[in-house]
Amino acid sequence: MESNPEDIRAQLTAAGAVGVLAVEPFDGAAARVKFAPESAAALFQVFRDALGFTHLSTVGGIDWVTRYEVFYLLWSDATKRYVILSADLDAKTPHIETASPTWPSANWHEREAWELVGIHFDHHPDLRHLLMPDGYQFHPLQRAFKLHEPEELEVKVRHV
Amino acid sequence: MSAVAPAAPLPAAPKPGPVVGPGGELPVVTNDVTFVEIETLRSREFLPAAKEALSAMLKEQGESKLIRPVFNWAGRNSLFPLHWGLACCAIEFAAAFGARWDAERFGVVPRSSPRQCDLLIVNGTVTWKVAHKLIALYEQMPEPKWVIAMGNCATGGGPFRTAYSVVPGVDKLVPVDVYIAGCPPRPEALLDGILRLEALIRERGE
Amino acid sequence: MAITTLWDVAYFMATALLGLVGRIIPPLAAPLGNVDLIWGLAALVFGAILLAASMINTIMLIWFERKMLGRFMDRRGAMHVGYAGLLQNFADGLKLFRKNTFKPRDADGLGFYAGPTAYLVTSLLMFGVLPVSTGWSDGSLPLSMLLALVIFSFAPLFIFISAWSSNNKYSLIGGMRSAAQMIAYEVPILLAVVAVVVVSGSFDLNTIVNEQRNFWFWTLPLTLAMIVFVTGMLAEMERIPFDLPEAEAELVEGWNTEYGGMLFAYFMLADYVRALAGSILIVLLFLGGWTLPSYVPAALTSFPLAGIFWLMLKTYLVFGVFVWIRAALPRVRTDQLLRIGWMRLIPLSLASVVIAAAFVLVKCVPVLGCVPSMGG
Amino acid sequence: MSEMWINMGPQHPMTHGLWNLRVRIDGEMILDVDPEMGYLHRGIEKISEDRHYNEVITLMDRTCYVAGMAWEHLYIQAAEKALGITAPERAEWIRMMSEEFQRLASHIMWYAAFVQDLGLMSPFLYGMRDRDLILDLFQAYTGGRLTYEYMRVGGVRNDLPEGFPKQAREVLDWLEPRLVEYDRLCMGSDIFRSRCDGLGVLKESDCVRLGVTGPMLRSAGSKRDIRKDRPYSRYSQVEFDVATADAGDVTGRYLVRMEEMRQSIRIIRQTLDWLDHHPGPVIADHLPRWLGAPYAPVGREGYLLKRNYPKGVGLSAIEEPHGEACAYVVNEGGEHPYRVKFRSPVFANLSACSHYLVGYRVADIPPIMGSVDVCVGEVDR
Repeated sequence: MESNPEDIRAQLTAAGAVGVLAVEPFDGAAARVKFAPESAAALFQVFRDALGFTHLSTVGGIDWVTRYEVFYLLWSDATKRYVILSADLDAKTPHIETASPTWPSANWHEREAWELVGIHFDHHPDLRHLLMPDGYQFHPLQRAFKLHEPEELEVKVRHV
Repeated sequence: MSAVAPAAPLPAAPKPGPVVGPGGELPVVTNDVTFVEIETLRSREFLPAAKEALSAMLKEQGESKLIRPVFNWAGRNSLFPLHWGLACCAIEFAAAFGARWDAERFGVVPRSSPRQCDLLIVNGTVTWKVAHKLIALYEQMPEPKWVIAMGNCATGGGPFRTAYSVVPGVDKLVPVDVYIAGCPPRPEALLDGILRLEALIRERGE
Repeated sequence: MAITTLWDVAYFMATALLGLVGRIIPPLAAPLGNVDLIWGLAALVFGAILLAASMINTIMLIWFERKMLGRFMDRRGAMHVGYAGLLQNFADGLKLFRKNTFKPRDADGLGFYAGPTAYLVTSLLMFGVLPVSTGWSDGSLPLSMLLALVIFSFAPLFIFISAWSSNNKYSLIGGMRSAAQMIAYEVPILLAVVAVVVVSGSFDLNTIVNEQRNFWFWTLPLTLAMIVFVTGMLAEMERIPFDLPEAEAELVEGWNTEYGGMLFAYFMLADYVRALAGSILIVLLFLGGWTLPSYVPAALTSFPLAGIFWLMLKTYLVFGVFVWIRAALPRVRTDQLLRIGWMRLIPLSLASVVIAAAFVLVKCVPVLGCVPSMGG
Repeated sequence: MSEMWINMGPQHPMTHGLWNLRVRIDGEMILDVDPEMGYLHRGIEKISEDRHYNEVITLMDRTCYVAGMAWEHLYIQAAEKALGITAPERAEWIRMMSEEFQRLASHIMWYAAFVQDLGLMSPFLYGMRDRDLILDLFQAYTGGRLTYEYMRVGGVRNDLPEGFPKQAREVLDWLEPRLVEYDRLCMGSDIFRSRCDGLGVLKESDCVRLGVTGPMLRSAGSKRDIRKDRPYSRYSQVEFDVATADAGDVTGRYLVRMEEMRQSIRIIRQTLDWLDHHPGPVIADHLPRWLGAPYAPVGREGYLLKRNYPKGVGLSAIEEPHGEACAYVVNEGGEHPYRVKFRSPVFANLSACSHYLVGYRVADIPPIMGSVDVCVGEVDR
């Protein structure tokens, strides 16, 4: 449960991971590892195979207006701790390599992150709408998307 | 292979109104084929003359003081709700059929097929995605039929009123007869709502 | 004229009716006195009484099940319509009668309407065959039991027709399950009945019932046959644990998914008509029908309408066991159901035939002190 | 018969909520499944960005409506970390007790719904009857049956009422023999066993690969339980065992949940003992007023404080009745959270459904999906 970034850093170096930008302490997880999105696929393999983070808890995205952040929450059964991977993405076309080959459970999480935050996951096997109807254009969890009181509206039923 | 760019990066602030569906139109999903048209017997099938005669007779009797109260009594005492759980209120809906409240005492038996139901209890938040399914289910129910909006979400959106995906009140989609307040309403409140509906049917003389 | 049987009642009513008409319109008195006419009208009255009685009993059976099921579940069931909810099912029926009748757009018109109707009608035919008590209902055809079983096995045909013509996938799956299940369970049921026939030496239900006064000789060889028959009947009636065609959890409402209003009421009613008829059949074949074992004091069987009383009491008890099973057992799966039918019940029913034949061969077990009175 | 797709949902007795399972079948065999979610997507994560920290709790109750307390607990931990606030000791124990009561209620609800899917009707009624007793307890100290709004950043809304421990112990005394009764109704029935054994099997390695957690994972032999592995609240101070089974099938999940109920009762008894002897405050003093509290007092002198907003990120994970739930709260200074992200266990369990449904029969779908214990509110959020 204690944050232990040195251990993670040492293990990453031992595994020869590339693309790691920073390993920061994080309350509640072993560390928060900042990485460059280009090296995502290789780094995922390292975390799963070398560091033993076999379980992907979730994938989420944050819209920081000037950039996007995508974070992965990983759990290791062997050492019983979480680690957070996080990468900053370009605000214009936020995209990153999918984690689905490494952790099949990433499939739906990435679909959700794409749909709600607007981060595109390259080579994702099945990047469809999950929660919103097909054809929905917006990404509601972006900061530009504002909520407001619903206005009076009338719904008509059209038979097809 | 180069990265595939996302379709619409950072759109401008969406225009007001819960926008669902292509082009930001009003949220009736028009290109969906799940709408079910129900052709009733009245149209052309099955002995139209006999049906006409029967309905004329029933209509005549319906005006009378004899038959009508009997059918009214039967209709209001045997309300079959649709077995459909939407959200939180569905749990209280289920509890109302549990041992402590036992809605079956009033002849309320949930049926799974809309064809066999008289009562649509909207027990939870209605989203735009499920809206047309809800309308289809409502239309699959044979007349006469009633709707109870159970809980704040079905009544007016509740705590999710401002959300982009939530219908602010199911009365936008189907006509509602009884609203039950609460988030979620207790089973007693549901039973009260059903009894109020019975009183309503008695008054209206449906 | 002494009125002792249902036929007497019907005949009396027909005579009175025709006599009244003759009194009002004197020229018609002579032609109306025709014996054939009186008997024809009597037959109609007879049928009407039978129909009314069986319908009322069916509706009471539904009430009985709802209340009993409620008690098994720590609740009360219908309470507020009529005393203890007695009128609840009448309200349900009237309401369904009033509902809008409709046909889904793509459903097949003929099958959609004809299926449920034929299902109900054939189910009701059972009551024309089943004898209720001595002289009360004329089931004394020489092959009445076979006829009863034939009528009982019409159902899958009509269920499948209505399921197929309602153009719904759930209905179709339900209909196919229903057909497979009923065909699979016909065989053990018939074999179990063969055991009864072997012991009684007759296909006539009246004879079969009368043979059962010989209590021990009946009970011992036919216990196995009864178990097989009751299990098969559970499947034929599509009740839990064999209610797969209507398995609510996966098939919505099974083969009646697309039915509402009066046609749904037909299904509902026919199901319980079959349940009632099946329970009566079990009572007739294995539990002595309207008779009691010969060692029971005669006072218990000599009061007016005693036969019908005992028959209905036994019927409701048998049905109560079915309700109990419904409250206590989960549903089986299709393949398990068919495996039970083909691989367990058929060998068991064959064994019951062998046992029955062996008993008939030795005619009697001397230690039990019974007297063989077999026809065969 | 040729292959066909059938839609199970969004109105279907099997779904227990708003979702659609599209199934491709050949006769009775399942060839392919495609779950369709989102019918209950209410934008909780988005709405949270517009709410005060304490107002988000209202949404948490409704996220998973059968496990409201657990989700409140999940969110509260993350929010407290993000805001740098700690709760008094007694509040932590009350929270833990609430979570265990919620687990009990949720599992009983699951039992009721699951067994009803098998066609066994009575246990539904028995389950609802016994669950109502637990809800009565909730009602005694929170005022609500399903949606409590009980926990607050920095503690809980109010202390337990007088006589509560006695009432709670009575309920536990009633429940323990009921669990035996439940077991006899199910495990004692040959039909139940033949319906459930060897059904919906998911091996441990597959569970880990697919992100499946909770009773489904433990039924496959794993001992992962966040309460043990990464103790939060005061779980390190109570004794309990992690329930496991090894078959990974529907029966295994049933057994795991049944055992978890017994362990929950064990934890609650220890908690009640602790609470008996440790009175004290249940909410921290000097809480900033801008946390927002819909209808309950916050800290006593809160309004005197200046509005100096802290910053931080909070991560919390709990063992929710359905599995591992995580919350990630980003606090960028200000009265509202900047971003709230939840990890729903059912979301992941459901995403793997093609792995435990394909190859079985249509009639197996209700028991298998029942054993997953789908709560759509937290999947769609």
